[in-house]
Order: sequence, then structure tokens, then C-alpha cells
Amino acid sequence: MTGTPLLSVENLAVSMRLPAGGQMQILTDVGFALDAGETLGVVGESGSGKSLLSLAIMGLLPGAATATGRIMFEGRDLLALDDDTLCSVRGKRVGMIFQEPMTALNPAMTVGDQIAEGLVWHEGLSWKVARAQAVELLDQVRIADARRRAQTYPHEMSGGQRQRVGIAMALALKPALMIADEPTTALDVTVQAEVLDILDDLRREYGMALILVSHDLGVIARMCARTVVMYAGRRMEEGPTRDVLTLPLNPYSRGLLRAVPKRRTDGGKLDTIPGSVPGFARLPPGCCFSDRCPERIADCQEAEPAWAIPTAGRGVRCIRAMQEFAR
Amino acid sequence: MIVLLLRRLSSLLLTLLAVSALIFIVMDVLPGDPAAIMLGTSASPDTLAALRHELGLDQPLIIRYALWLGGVVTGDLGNSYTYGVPVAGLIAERLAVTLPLALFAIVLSVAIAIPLGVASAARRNSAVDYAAAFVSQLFIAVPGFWVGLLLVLVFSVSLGWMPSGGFPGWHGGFGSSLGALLLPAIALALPQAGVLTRVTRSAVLEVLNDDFVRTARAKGLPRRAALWRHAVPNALVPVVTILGLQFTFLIAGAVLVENVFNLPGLGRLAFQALTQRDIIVMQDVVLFFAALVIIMNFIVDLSYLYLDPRLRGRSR
Amino acid sequence: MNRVQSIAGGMIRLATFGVALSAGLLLAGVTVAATKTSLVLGMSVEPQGLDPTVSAPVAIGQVTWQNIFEGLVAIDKDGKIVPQLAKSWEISGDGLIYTFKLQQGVKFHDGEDFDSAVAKFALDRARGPESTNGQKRFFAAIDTIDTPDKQTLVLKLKERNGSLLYWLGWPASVMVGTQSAANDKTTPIGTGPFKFVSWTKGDRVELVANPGYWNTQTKLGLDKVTFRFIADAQAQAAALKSGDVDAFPEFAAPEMMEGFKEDTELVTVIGNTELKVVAGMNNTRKPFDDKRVRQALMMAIDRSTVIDGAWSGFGTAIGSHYTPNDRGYIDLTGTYPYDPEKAKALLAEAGYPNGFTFTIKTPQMPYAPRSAEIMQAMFAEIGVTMTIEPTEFPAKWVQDVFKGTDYDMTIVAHAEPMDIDIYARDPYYFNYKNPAFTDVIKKIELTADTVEQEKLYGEAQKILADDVPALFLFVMPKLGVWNAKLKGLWENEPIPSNVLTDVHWED
Amino acid sequence: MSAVTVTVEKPAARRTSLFLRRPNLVIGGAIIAILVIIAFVSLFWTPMPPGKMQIIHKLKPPLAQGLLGTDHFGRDVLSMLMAGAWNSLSIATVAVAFGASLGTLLGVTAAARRGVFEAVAMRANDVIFAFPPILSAMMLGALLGTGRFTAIIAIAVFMVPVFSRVTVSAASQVWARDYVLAARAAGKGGVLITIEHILPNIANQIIVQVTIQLGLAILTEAGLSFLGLGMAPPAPTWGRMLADAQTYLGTAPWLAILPGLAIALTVFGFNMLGDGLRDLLDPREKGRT
Repeated sequence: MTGTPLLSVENLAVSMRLPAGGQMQILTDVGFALDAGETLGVVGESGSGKSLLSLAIMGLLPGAATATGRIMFEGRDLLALDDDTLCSVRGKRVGMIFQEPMTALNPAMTVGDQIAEGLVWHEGLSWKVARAQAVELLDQVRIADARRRAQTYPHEMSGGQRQRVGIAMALALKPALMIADEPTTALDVTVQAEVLDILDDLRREYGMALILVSHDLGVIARMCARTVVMYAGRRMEEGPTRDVLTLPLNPYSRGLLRAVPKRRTDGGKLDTIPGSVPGFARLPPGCCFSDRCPERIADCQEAEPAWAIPTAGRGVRCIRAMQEFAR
Repeated sequence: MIVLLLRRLSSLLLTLLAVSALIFIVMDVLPGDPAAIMLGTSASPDTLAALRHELGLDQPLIIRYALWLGGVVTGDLGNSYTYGVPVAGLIAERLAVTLPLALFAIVLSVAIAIPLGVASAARRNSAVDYAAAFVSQLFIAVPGFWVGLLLVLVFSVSLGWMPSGGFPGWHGGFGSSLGALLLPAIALALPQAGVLTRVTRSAVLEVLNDDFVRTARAKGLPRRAALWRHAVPNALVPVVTILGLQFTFLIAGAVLVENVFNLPGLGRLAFQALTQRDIIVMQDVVLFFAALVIIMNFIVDLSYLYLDPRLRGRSR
Repeated sequence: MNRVQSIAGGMIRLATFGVALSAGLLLAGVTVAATKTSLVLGMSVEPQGLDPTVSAPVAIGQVTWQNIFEGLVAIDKDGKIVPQLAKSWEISGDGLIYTFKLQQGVKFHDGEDFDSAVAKFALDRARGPESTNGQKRFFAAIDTIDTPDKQTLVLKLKERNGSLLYWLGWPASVMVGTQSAANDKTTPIGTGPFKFVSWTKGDRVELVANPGYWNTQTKLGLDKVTFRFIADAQAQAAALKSGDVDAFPEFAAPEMMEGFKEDTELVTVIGNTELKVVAGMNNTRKPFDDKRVRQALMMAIDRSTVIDGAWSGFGTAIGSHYTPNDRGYIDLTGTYPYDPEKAKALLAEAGYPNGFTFTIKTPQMPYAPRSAEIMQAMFAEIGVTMTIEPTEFPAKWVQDVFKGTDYDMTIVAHAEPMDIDIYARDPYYFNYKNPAFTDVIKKIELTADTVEQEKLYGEAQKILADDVPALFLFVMPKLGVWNAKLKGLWENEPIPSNVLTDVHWED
Repeated sequence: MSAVTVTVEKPAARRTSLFLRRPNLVIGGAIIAILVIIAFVSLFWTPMPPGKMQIIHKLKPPLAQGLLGTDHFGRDVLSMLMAGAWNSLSIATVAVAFGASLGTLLGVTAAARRGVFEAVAMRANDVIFAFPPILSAMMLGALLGTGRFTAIIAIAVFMVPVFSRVTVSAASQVWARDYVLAARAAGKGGVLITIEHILPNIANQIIVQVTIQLGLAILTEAGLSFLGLGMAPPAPTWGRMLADAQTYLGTAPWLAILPGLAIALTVFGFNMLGDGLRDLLDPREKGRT
């Protein structure tokens, strides 16, 4: 961590206004830092609030959500900026790729124009020039016959191609940070690998930082240097991907790893984590994983364990893990 | 896609034929003899017979229908019994009032409804939303001819700003003719604007939460730009459908407002033709309305292809 | 800019253009001051054609008679017969030969000269077999027409007819040109002081002064006349108040008349017309075949309440089928005055102690349903229940009532002047046959002496007043409303018309 | 790092007043309820018999003669409005009942039977849609003579295509649903499926359409009366009161304003009720904040 990081999220919390009145807290005490060109994976089951995290950074939270804490990016706290200034950051300095390629593109606008629009809007290029650059971008994301395909409409493309258009759109202005919210979840496996390749090559080529949100540990392992494990809106563990995957400190991370389906020789049942992810309104007292944690002890339910740094570059939210590490 | 259009066209022509048969039979069954009406109460039987022959009313139904339809196909719509002039000319004359009035009303309706509808959708459940809902409900609830009445009373009688009615004719100067159409256009536009606002609001709401609007925001477009460049264009299909319906209604249904502003429009022509049992005019006017409705539906269908590329299938 | 956005964008630009335009117009306030030699005259009903000799509606005469077309003789504003294209005339002792001396140097608007041959052509056309002239019966009495020379026209009659001269003054008997007659319906060519310019169907007819008018004594006050057709009373009032129309000789709504009182620019002139509002009964259908029932119904009606309720008090009560401004008028409203008790007693005597039920077929013109509603309330007072059946005029009314006589009672305003002879016609929708009455009418037609005729008309009125073939209610007023500076419009309307020869502006 | 306590506030009072959550339903329902009550009351009692004329008291402003003044025949405007409520509402309801049932039947059968029947039904729809409404009402008036019956037919006829179109599209969607395919696979006949599955599922769309068409029916009746095609006198309807009052606007404006207001209020009420029902019944609308 040399000098000030590109992005530093500190004590971020997001709560939602309920339709019947009242507030419900989703993200609690989320924090991490990211240097220029670095890659960070955010992994967690669905319903852990990881997508909300990426939207919070982009400043695109739904109307009913309010975020507190700080998100320092290139020296400015994004949460404090008004919408107009945020608009100058979005797309230009931070690009985002969404999960659902089928609905993420405007059905009534040609693919080329949707890519070119960012260029026209931020850099004031003429549509002619912007469209030409859009064709180049389509080439870069390896879409065949880019010139012709630029004039076609989204419904004439497969899911994989549309996701590549999404990537082209996000990196049109060469932003410093790319956020990919489960980019390959909706794609079938073969297309997944190809899309990830493109994303990785272009990221390297333009030296962009990347936050990859996913529930698939394989994708995280392949793409990200560091990883944060999320559960019930909290960060449970953080560290270099290799360490987190091989020496998980938090019992939840261990459970997560065990649950990855592997070919079993002994014909036994696949391992699962007992119980199911509790709704945010019915969290157990103390540690949020305490109701399902095999290594639970009485203290776990006393109070929510604080975020601790066992060694440089690692973080964990679990009193048992700290006790283990101390020995 | 061409096959689709051709099939659509043939079914429309079939409908037109059915309408022509229906109107012919209805007009024939209606009580009242045009000749007696034209010659008044003290006409003698032989003069009545002479007129009926002159008008060709004494021929059997089928032959009259064939003659009329033959004429329509070749563009000769026959002569009006009462006015004695070709019906085509009459309709054209009246269309020069009804068409601009309908267009004027549609423009006003769009000018009011689209911004109001989009604003109330963008700022849902806000003051704007409730105000727009109330105003549009009010416009729908108030009878159009009643609004026309009040407009005349306020703007022409007491304030004297506007002419009270009548139509100086386009040769009499573009400005004065448009002035004559302003109040009636407003009276026609308000109820339509009410309906259009509600349709626009629900159409935009439908699209506002779609992912591609969020993508546009992620590209750095401010809220307004994302709304107008991405959400609204995708909400136009239902809006255009309503506009199509409203346009044909404005042509066919404006008779009440035409009465209040005594504009020589198509509606009044039909109303007078019915009272005078000017059968040939009635048949031609109703057929004209039906053709207009059908053409309008066809245009709206075509616009769907334009507005929603997904319907176009492989475009290149 | 993708085309779809441009539509959305375009719509907005178009829309804002629309709004800006309407705002601009609102301020401009387009009303042109009427110049002093042109006149805009309003009418409720638009004529269906412009040739009074081929179809009957009065509106045709109200535009063309005395303005475009002229007759051998004319009727003046007091209902008197005055010379016109015929300078003078004599009638033979036995009343069978009429010799007319014609004016010289009279030209039609298309340049054709008017002489006895053209006059013969016009009369033959009106009385010929193919003629569709609404008043063809006027010429039934004529046997032959001779033209000894260009200036003399001689009519030989089959039998004496006291009304022929009067009828020759009517719009239906105007002189038409030989070449122009065929399409007078759309482009009228006459000999009158005004020439036809244009007709925008449903809106207006424009006339312009005729420079070559033969009658040099008359000094025309106008060089341009526009007839505006406005059916809706509210629109009529608005047109008058906003100055779009200078005059409405027959304003449609009596209840709005006092609205003009405090308007200094306008003047209201109440005259009377020939429109007799009469509730005809089917004299052959029970119970209306019994005279006592008809008389009882007459006594059940208070004419002044009907006039006050239906026509805001304008209009004069009548006791028979005759109007005050016709010669030989006698006020017979006293024959069966309003007396519900007597009416009930007469009904009981006629065999209907607790009344009966019938329907009245009312056309849609305002006076009809309003009068019917009041009559309904009055009849209820004497135990008679009347249901109102709106009947579309002219179509269904002519077919059901006039031709089919399939009705109990109806109510309609008879517009033709001096048409008391309709009760002598057979068939006629009243189905009223009274030999004594028919005999009096016959005598009237055969006497040329006006004093004798007026005595006979009096007799005819008395018979109808007593026999009550129809409930005689009231004569419609002529509600004239026009610009205070406008002079020369007729106050009464002895014949449905808008004679503009002596109309002029005064500052 | 401080310990973090979970704060989840308990949702506010169990049932926020119905008014706040469903304003349209409450307002619309209230207006219509009041009107229906007035209409029924008018059958038994009105301040004055609606038809009673007192020519001497004609054209009196409100409160001078009777609560809302008198018309050009001296009849009590309040009584006429009440009687008018009954007439206008009854014409509208009967017309809508007629139009809705016929339209729905046509639509549902078309969706079930498909093939020729549907083509013919849709063709008939197009023909009726192609006829200009007001003009055709006039022709009906000329054909059948004016009166309550004609007004009802004129209004109902033009409602049939609207209902059949709404029903066909809604029904075909339900037909495409898996559980209906399953029922058909189980050998159930078209009629049975329609009654058991189709109708209940499209009922809410029809109900919403009924309320909106009721509002439109009142407006159409007013338009017909304006053209002299409404009910025969002396039975007052709001439309005819408005039409008759047109020429008195200068001298007695309340004669036109009151019935105009009554019409506007009723249509407003029906539309609000329609909106409220649509929100209540439409599952999709439930979740949306």
C-alpha cells in the first residue's frame, strides 16, 4: 500500500427505507483500499449485499437507500459529491459492467451509438468520430465484423456478445477504476472464460484497477489479486486471494470453500453450510454467522466481533480466528 | 415482413368493405325520404316522384350499392342531394377545417401531456405526480363541449380577444384562420391531454426501472438525459397507440365542439346530412371516417416497427 | 442523435412550437373592424341550395329573394303587393286574363336580357311536369301564357284565383335566366341588386353589389354582404357581442334577448313572423274525433304560461290559424279561454271523467319540447296524461306525421304566410274534413275583391276557432338583434326573407 | 473499530390509514357511494317533485328559490339533479353491464375458440371501431327514435369492442400460462377452463375497465343529450339539463355549471375508483414503493 490508494472505502454503511415505513440496515462497517491497477474480488452468497456495495461506489443506489461513511476516490469523497459532479466521474473515471446483458442495453438504440454516447457526452466528440471509435472498441472486445455489428440492435446479439458490448461501453473513456458486478453469472461456462480473458487483457493494457463482484470463487481466483469475503452485509475476511483461499481465517470462509462442489471419490454427500442466509431483519445477536458457525463459542453471541488485522495485508471479523492466530 | 404487411392490408380492406355494406343498409333503413325533405310539406306527389327519379332513389338496393361502390373505387363519390355539388369537394372543403383542427389539438395535447406525464413518472409520488394526476383526472372528467362553452364566454365574449366561432377560410389569411381554431383546439385537446398524460406516466414508469436506464446513468448521463434519451424513446409505443386512437376521434368525434364554435367541419357535415337524409353524403363521410381509422391503425402499426426494433426481426 | 431520440426531441420542439404559437395568437386578438359599406348578416339555418324555384326550405328565400332574384311582382315590408319586373298590370273583368307590362333594359347578372319570352320560360319551368318547385300549386290555375311583344306578358287562367298575384310575389315564383336556370342551385344568376360571389358550405355565402342594377331609383347602402350560418344560439350571441356578425334578423333564443339589453352597441327589435305554433290533432283518431275533447284540451291550456315558459314571454297568443299581421285578422283567443274546471266538466260530458292517455310527437326544434313539457303539466291538472315522443324533424316527422298521419297529437310551427287553406286540403295531416270550411276557402279564392276576401277569412277563422282541429297556441316573434348604427332592416316578416335593398350604415 | 449494534426499527402503526395508502380508492369510492345514495333517495323523496313547474318562479338563483335555484320552467334544480343522478347512473350502469358482458363473452370465446370465430369476432370489432361513435349514436337515434333505450344501446354498442379487446389480450396471456396448459392436458374442456381459470384471472382488468367505462358512459350520455338524442322529457338527465342550460349561460350560469359539475364529479369519482382498484388488484403494483 504505497502512497494514497486510488480508492479507499471507510466505514461504509447502507440502509434501506421499508415500504411499510422504518429503516433496515444492509451494509455495515465496510472498508477496504485499492491502488491504481490493483484487482480486488468481492465474494459472498447472493443476498450478502455485495451488489449494493458496487452501486454505492457508483452513487447509483436506489431511491430508498441511504449510504453513510466515506468513499475516497482520487482525493474526493464520492458520497459528498452532488449528482452533477458525480456525473463527471461516472463513465469517465469509473466504469461499470452489469450482470444482466439481456436487459442492460437500450433495445431501441444501435450498439455502436450506445458505446459512442459516452464519448460524445464526456469528450464532446462529434457523433461521426465517436462512432468510428466505437467500432474500434468493438474490435478490442473481439466482436467480429465490428463495423456492421455497430449498426445492429442488442436483440440481434447473443448474451456473450452483449456482455462484451457492456465492457466496451465501460472502458470507452479509459476509466481509472472498473467495477464488474457478476459479469459472467448470466453467461454459460464456455462464454464466461472468453469474456473474462477480454476483461483481463484490456484491464492490463490500460492499467485499470478492477473490483470484481461474484459468488464464484473460481472467477475470483482467476482474476483478482486480493479478495474480500462478505456475509449478511459485513466484511468477514480480507487478504491476498491465495492466502484467503488456502488459509481462510474466518469459519465462514472455510465453510464457503468446502461448499465448492468437487469431484468426490468416496461418493459422500456434498458439503453444505447448515441453515440458510438470515434476512437482514432477523440477524442473530453478536457475530452475524454465529447461528450457523460450527466453531461457535458462547462469546460469539455476546457482541459483534470487531474487524481485526492479524498481520499486514490480512483482516478478519472473528474472535475465534484471532485466538487461533495468537497461538 | 412484407408478407405481414400485405396480409394486414388485405384484412383492412375487408373491414372497409364490411363498413360500406353496413352503412349502406343502415342509411336505407332509416325512416325519412330525402325527396320529401327537400321539397317540403306542400310538394305534390308527382314532383316527389320526379325528384326521386332524378336522384336515382327508385332503383333497387343492390344496384344502387353497386353504383355507389363503383363510383367510390373510381373516385367519383357522387353528388350531394341537398347541395347538388360533388361530395368529394364537400368533404375536401370540410377537411380543410377538421384536419388542421385535429392536428392543432394533437400538438397541444402532446405539448401538455408528454412533459407532464414524464415529469410525474420521473418524480413519482411527489407533489408534481399528485398534481399531474389530479389535473389529468379533471381534464378527462370535464365534458369537452362544456369547456368549449366556457372558453367562448371568457375569451371571446367578455375579453373579446378571440373570434367567437366560424371559420374565415384559409384564403382569408393564415393567422386569422389559425386564430379561429385556437379555442376549439384547446377544448378538444384538454380531455385528450388528460388521457395522454396518464398513459405516458404509466408507460415511462414501466421503463424507468429497466437496467439500461441505470446503464445510461453509469455512463455518466445526468438524470434528465437518461430519462429523455433512453427511457422515453422506449415508452413511445403505448403513447403512439393512444395518439392514433385520439387522432381519429378528433376527426370523427369533434361534432360537439364544432357545434359550439360553429366550425364547418366534417362532423357538422355528417350531422346535417343525417338530419336532411342526404344519404349519399352520409355514406361517403362514414366510409371516409372508416378509411381514416384504418389508415391510422396501419400507420400506428408501422410506427411500432420504427419505435421498437425488436419487432423488426433481422433488420440488415 | 439516434432517430428515436430525435422523435422524442422533435416532439418536444414541435410541442413547444405549438404552445408558443398559441400564446402569440392569444395576444394578437384578431378582430377586424367592420367597414361601413359591408354587412355581415347571421342566420340560424343554412339553405341547402340557392334556387328558390326548385326546393322549398324558407332559408333559400331568406338569402336570395329580392337580393339576387326578383319576381314579376314583390311583397313589401307591410305584406302589400308591389310592382317589380312588371311595371304595371290589369286583370280582366272575369278575373281570368292578367296582362303584365314589363320593365325595359333589365339584364341578368350574366348579361342575358329580361323580356316576356324569358318570363314565360321561367313560369313554364315552374309549373312544368319535371318541375320540383315546392309551391307548384301556385301555378295550377294558369292555363296558357302568351307574349304578344317583348314588353307584354298575358296569363290566361282556367278559373278565377284571388291569390295568384300574391303568390307571384313569392320567392318560388322569381324570374330565372334561360341559360343560368339549370345551375342556379349552386351559382344563382338573377336580376337583383346583389350578385353571387361564393358559398363556403356550412359557413357563409358572399354577395357583392350589382353595378348594372336596372332599378336606378333605389340607392344601395351596401357593396358587400356576407351571410353567416350559425345554428347554436350561444354562438350567435357571442358573434354579435364580439362584433363578428352585424345583425341577426331572426335570433334563435328568446331567453337570451334581455342579455342584449345593457349592450349599447346592439339594438333589439321585436316584430312578428308568420310562424304559427300549432298542436295538430289526428281528427280521425279516438278520442280526438270528438270535438268536445278537443275543445276541453284547448281550455286546459293557458297560452300566456306556454309563451312565458317556452319562449320567455315573446310571441302573441292566437285563437285560430291566422296571425295579427295578416289582413282580416280577428283575435279569437277568447273562444276557449283557460278554464281547467270547465275543461274537466266537458271531458266528463264527452265520456272521459278521469281523463285519458295519449302521446305527442315533438320535433327537436327548441319551441316544441318546451311547449310540450308545459302542456304536459297542464293536461295533468285535468287528469289527462300526455307522453312526449321526440320525433326527428324533418325526416321521421314528415314520414310518420305528415305522410303517414300515424300520430295522436304533434306540435310544429307553420311558416307559410296566409296558409289557413291547409285545413281545406285533402289529404293533410290533420285529417280534418269540414265541408262548410272548405266552401268558405273556395269562395275566398274565387273573389278578387280584397274587402270581401277579408270578411270570408274572418268567417274561416271563426270556424277553426270553434272546431279546434288543432290547439292554436301562439305566433313566434321576430327577434331582431343588430348593430345600433344599422338602418333599413325589416321589423316584421310578412314573408320569410332578408331584404337588403334599403339597408345602410348611419354614423 | 466499535462494536456495531443492529438497529431495525419496528414498522410504524400496524395499518397506516387506508386513506394514505390507497387515496384514489377511498376518494373515488366515497364520491360514487354518495351519488348512488342520492340516486336511490331521489326515487322516494326530492325537495320538490322534479317535474313540477312554477313559471312565475323561473330562473331564480340558488337559495332564492330552493337550495340550488330554479330552471327556465321554474323547476327545482336540486330535485332535478337528484332525479338526474338516478337516470344518468342507471343509463350508464345498464349500458356498461350490457356492453361489458357482451364484450367479455366475445373476448373470452375468441381467446378460447381461436381460429375462425376469433377472426370473425375481431373483424366485427374492427368494423364497430371504424364507425365514428357520436355519428353512429345519431344514426341509432334516427333509427330507433330517441329515448332511454336508444341511449343505452348507443353507449353499450361502442363499449363491446373495448371490452372484447381487453378480454382477448388478457385471456390469451392466461391461456399461455403453464397451469392452464396443464389443465387442458388433463382433458378439461374450453368452457370449464374459461370459467375456472381464465375469468378469475382477468377479473381485475375487467373490473377496472368497468369503472372507467362507467365514467365514459356518463360523458357520452351528456354528449347525446347535447345533440337532443338523450332521454325524452320530462325525465331529467344531467346531460339534458346541461344542454337546455346552454342558452341561459349569460343570464343563469348556475343552470349549466351545476349539472356540468355533477357530471365531472361522477366521472372523476369513477376514474379514481378505477385507479384505486387497479392498484389494489394488480399484483405487479403491490411491491412497487
